[in-house]
Amino acid sequence: MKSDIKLITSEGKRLDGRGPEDIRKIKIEAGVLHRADGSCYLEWGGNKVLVAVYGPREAVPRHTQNPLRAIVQARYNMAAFSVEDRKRPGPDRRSVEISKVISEALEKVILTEQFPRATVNVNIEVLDAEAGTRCAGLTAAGVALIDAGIPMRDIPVAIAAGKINGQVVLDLGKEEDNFGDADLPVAISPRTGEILLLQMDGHLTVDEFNQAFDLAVKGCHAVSEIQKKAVIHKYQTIAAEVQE
Amino acid sequence: MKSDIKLITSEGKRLDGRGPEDIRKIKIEAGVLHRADGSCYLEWGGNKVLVAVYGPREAVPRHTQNPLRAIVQARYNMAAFSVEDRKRPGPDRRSVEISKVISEALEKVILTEQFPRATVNVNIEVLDAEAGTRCAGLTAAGVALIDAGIPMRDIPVAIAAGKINGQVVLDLGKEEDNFGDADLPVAISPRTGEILLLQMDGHLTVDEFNQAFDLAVKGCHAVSEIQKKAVIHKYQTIAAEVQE
Amino acid sequence: MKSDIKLITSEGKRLDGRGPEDIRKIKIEAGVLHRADGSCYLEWGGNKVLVAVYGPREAVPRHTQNPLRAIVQARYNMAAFSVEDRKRPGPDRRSVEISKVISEALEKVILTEQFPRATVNVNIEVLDAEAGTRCAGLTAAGVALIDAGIPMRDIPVAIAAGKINGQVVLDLGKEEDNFGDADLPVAISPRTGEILLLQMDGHLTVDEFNQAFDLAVKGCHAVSEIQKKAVIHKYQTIAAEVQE
Amino acid sequence: MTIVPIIKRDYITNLAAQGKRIDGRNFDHYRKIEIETKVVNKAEGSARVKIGNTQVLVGIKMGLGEPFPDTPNMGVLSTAAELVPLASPDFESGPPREDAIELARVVDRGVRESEVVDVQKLVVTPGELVWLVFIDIHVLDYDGNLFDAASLGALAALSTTIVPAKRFEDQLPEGHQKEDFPLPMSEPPISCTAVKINDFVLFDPCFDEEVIADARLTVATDHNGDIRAMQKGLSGSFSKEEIQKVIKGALDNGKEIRKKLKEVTSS
Amino acid sequence: MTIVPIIKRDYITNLAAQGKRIDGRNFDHYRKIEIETKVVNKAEGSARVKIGNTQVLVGIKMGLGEPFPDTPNMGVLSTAAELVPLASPDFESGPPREDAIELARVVDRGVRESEVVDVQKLVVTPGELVWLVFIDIHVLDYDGNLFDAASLGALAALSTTIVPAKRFEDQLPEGHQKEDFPLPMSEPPISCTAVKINDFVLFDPCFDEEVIADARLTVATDHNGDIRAMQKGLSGSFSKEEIQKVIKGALDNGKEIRKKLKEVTSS
Amino acid sequence: MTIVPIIKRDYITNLAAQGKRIDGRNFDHYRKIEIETKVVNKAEGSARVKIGNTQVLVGIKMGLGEPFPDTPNMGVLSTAAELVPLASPDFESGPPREDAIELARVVDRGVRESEVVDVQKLVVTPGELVWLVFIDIHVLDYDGNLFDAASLGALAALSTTIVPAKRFEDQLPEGHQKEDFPLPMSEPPISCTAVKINDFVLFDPCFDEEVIADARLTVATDHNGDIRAMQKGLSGSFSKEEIQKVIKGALDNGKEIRKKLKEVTSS
Repeated sequence: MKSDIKLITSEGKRLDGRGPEDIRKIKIEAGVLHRADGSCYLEWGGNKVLVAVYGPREAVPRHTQNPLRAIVQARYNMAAFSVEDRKRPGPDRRSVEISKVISEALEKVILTEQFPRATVNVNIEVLDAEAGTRCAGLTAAGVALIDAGIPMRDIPVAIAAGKINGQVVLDLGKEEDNFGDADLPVAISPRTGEILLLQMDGHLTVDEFNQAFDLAVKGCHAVSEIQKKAVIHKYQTIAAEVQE
Repeated sequence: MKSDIKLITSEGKRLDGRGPEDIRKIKIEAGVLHRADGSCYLEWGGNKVLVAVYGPREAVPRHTQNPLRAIVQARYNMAAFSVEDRKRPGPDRRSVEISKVISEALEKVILTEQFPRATVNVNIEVLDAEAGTRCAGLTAAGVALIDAGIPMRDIPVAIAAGKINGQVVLDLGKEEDNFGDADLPVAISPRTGEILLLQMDGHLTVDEFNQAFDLAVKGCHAVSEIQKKAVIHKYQTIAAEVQE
Repeated sequence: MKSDIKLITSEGKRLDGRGPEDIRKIKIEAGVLHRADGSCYLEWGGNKVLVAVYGPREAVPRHTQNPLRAIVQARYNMAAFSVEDRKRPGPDRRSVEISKVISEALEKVILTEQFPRATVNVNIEVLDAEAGTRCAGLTAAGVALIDAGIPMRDIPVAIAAGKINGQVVLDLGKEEDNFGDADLPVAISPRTGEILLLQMDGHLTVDEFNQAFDLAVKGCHAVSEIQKKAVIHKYQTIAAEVQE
Repeated sequence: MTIVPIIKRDYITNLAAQGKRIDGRNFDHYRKIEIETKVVNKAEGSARVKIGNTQVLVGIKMGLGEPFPDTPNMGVLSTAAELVPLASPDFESGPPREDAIELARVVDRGVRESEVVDVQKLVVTPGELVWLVFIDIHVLDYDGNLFDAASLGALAALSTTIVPAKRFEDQLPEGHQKEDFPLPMSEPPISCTAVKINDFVLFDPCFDEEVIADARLTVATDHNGDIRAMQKGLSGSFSKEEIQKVIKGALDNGKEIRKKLKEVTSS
Repeated sequence: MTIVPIIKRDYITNLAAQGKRIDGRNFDHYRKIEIETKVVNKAEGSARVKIGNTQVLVGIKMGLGEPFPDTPNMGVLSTAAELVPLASPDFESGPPREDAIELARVVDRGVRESEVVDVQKLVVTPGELVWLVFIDIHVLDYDGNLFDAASLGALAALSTTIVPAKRFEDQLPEGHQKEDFPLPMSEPPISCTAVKINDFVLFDPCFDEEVIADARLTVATDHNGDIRAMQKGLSGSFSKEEIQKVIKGALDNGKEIRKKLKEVTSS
Repeated sequence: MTIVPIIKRDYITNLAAQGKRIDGRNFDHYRKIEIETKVVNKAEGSARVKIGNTQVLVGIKMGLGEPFPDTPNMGVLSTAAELVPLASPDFESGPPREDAIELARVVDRGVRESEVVDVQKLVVTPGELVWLVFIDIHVLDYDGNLFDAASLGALAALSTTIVPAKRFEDQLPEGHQKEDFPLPMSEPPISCTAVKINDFVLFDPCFDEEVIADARLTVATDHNGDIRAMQKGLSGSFSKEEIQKVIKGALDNGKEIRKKLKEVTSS
């Protein structure tokens, strides 16, 4: 049933006109919120994501504290109006799982050992959802953490590769996600190439997996450049304001 | 649609025979419960309300304590059988909001600064509901607080004014509440005239508001007299028992 | 309606062929789990029950601690697949009540005064349910507590008597429980004969009650022998393993 | 979990050794029982029961709905108890705790198993539409022995319940009874509770007695002198003789309480 | 419960005694208001409102469903507010707390009681099928005065909402309108909020002012200069004169804000 | 959140540096696997899986109900996991925590995405009535590697499930198959998990290894040697080479485990 829908032409043209390795349009802005310690607004194709970082601050209740390092608590939340059929507000099983895998991915790059007993809260709000929100959220979280001045080994970045109509492609769109053959979200630390997040649903041969995996890593590096530009732009704006 | 129903005659006679400024029958009894530190039973038209006060006692958990003053926690609850169609037991959004505005109104008159780190719990149970339960609950709470010996600046008192078929009236009854034009519950401190609670739903011109507001304040003073009689009656009964 | 169904013949033969005082087949195995401090697997007719004991260990949160003795927290839980129509996972009102009466029954025999501020957790999982699960659970809990080395005055044991088609019988089966006249679960301390748990639903004359009660106590003593064999078998196995 | 109030316990047990109780009653006597019915207008039936200072209000609401699949020819009974923070400094708001759940379930079984409400007469269309009876127990003042007060309140409230057929006439099928009618009831069983403190068995415990009690036993008996329900509670034990004593006291007290209930509900 | 920040309070009240506010505004002035609509693609209507640094996003989703039994000829409005932990270090995830509930209920009443949405035009089949309008308030950045920002956001989002009849055409009966159409709206009331600090009445409080405020009053007024809703909050009191002052300020500011709303939503 | 048990970690990593594990296994070896099916009478299918001391029981219940609106021609699969306090001193009763949710979702995706259950054959009346399959995972004893034990338990339980058409014959339409029949299944993918501790990759971690592990990777592979699902966990990272190593080990171990599963479920 899945393969009935034509998602890519024999010339490699996808439903939205992209080629197999093209990434949807990405726009990143750092420091968009007043109260948060750090924040980021990101648009990625039809996705709109807002991230606020609070911390490091003392973890409460106390029994959640780790005496050796900070804990990282990411909370991925979809707004009720972010999807076609209204979603009930509040966490569901899907968002709990995504919060967990994002928390674990971020923990690897944050220098948590500098802040024993503290917590770093990363609040990811999906305002508009159109395939790839967990990668969009993690990518925005990386920028918001920098904006908050949280010490990190690297800025984490994520993108999904996948397979549609038997062909490996980068950055699945909505129909590709729904009717494709496989989805492979990957997050990396771009400086070291370490894999921070990896999930796979669908059906890939080992060769296809390797191909998709390499494509995702390549995509991560491309998105990483956009992240860095957003961070630099923010600092330049601040510098300009200070000079005025 | 609202104005289709005749709620008041041109002579100013309401559905239950009252005139525009008449208050439904009120009966107040203080000290009706054994375990509570203070209590009050109040009937107001078809409303039946029971209030129990506990405190001041140490607030738990500790992080809810205010080191400078007592906190006041009113809890407005409707019995499952108090309304035409059975209500699910437990708090709903309406009762949470009413609990909040009553807590805030009571906090103003209680000498909370005398009891740092303490809590005063005011439990309001609506046993029979027929328009005006929040005012009935707050009025009964005032008497129950006195009965509990909680130091107060004044005995708070409440009543609603409103508009039906274009005419401003006091103390809305059930049909008047459902099909009237506006509802204006007001609580005051009768000694100073300070406004402790004020809400308005519906449609009033500024003149009508002023007229309704003054009527509500007048009504508060009338109800205040009934409160005081209940308190005095309780003390006289105790005095008589002591003398026996 | 209840008496329409023939549950026992005039010769005293029950649906599954048992006589009035016959107990269903019971199989008890101690020490079946690796992580638990003590455990027991019990089959009783069509019932399958697994019990794990943890403790004594410090009770958390601290405000649940009793400074004079350990608290006993039994948790009776039915697996979603243990009944004909799938049960929603998690506690319901029935399991909360059963957990309470089992906790109270166990508290009497455990030497709780030896472990102030501690808790003993008794987790009872019903994997297959077919009448009499609370008695099966309590009986298995007795063995698991011994297996955990919790000091006890006695090994508690339970069984139900009841009335079917006007006749008093021991150890009700499924149809007997659904369509019988009365159900009388009883737990005792077999050394002293003290009654630890007693509930009754249905309709018994005082004479029938006495008859059923005596039968249940007799049944408890019979089940107690099977419990003891399971405990002894466990120790013999350990002893044999040590010698090897 | 509070420390057992040792001084209070000594006082009560010393009195008991002399055959006395703190409020002067005999071991097997009840405090004054007051039953008032029709105390809530919005409810289809209601009763306020006082046993000494303990005070419970029970309201009955009715509605129409589907029967349970396994009992297509029976109306539906549903019992809930709220231990509202009004009634005791130790009760908290929030989801019902195990005490409230046990109370509701014991009252529920008392009503259900005794078949005091004739649920077969509450069927409108078999398998499709039946009357639902909601029994809501509101504990107003807690001075011990909630089981008996709540059971009695439920029975009194049910006995005066009027099925509101007229209000629901739009939902009732053609030709069905559309006049209000009293809830069909048969003889109720009466629930009586005793506690054991050391070796003493005291009926109708007040709060101070209940708090230090070792064990509790509730026995519901009917007008024929038969037993209709039992529930043992707390972490102490009973001997067979003690159970017999509680059954006897439950029969004796039950007779008196049944008489009082009849007076109130038949008036 | 935090200790009242006494130093901050002194600073703000000292300024107020000189007729000043911490951000230089007059007592009855609002911060800069920005309204942006159609900010979310998946929603049927949406708006982002900024009042100073406070930022609220409101999304409207629509669906088909049954009307409430007592209003068979009306569509259904439903309002929920999420104070997501994004917006403030003090907001927590979890079930909505009383602050979020009060916010949602005040916005809801503002929309419902003012009849700004013509719910009678949202009926498909009376008593059976109506349009459901879900108003979801997402607080993104909290620097005071959520009531006004959320109310304004709800109105702006509703004003640009398109009823997605085409997407639901399979569920709509034969002959019913199956082209998308704008949500039928009438003139909206505008909600304005002031707080009282000592004897000073300050409109549109920022976070620092709100935290030390004694009392809060929200007044919604319509284009005729009539009052459509009021809500007093916090544990301080108002005198009658102060209430009059707030009403006057609400009328004045409301006029300006209504103009701004119209500009945005009619464009 | 507990302090990382440094001594235990040192012990395990020192052993690993010598190519050894605490229970004597090779890095890529599994503990003894035992699969027992039909262990619960009331369930339509069931299996108890032991991997070393880890023990999981999976029960399958079936019912009839509506399909999801977007898949009218498919039966419904639903997976839940209970980490009951029986299984570990660290598991608590209450609503499922994130660990239980992740476990259920990973098993669910493994079953759903691999299309091992032929849900198109579970349709009774398209769009109206389909078979519902409830997969309930009960963790009985937790000594590491729950993902593999739960996945294997789910597959074994599903493989022996009998659709209870006879019991539901009253709810099935005229002319529909009313004899029980085996749940239609195709070749299952097998899930294999490894953890990384320092630079060592260890398959089938026991509890002590899992507790100190840096990262975890689960790979499900099918009988063609293709990959059907992956899930990385914990806060450490993997290199590409390490991922390759885990895939290879998953293919090798998967082959063995598939053989064992077939022996058990075809008998």
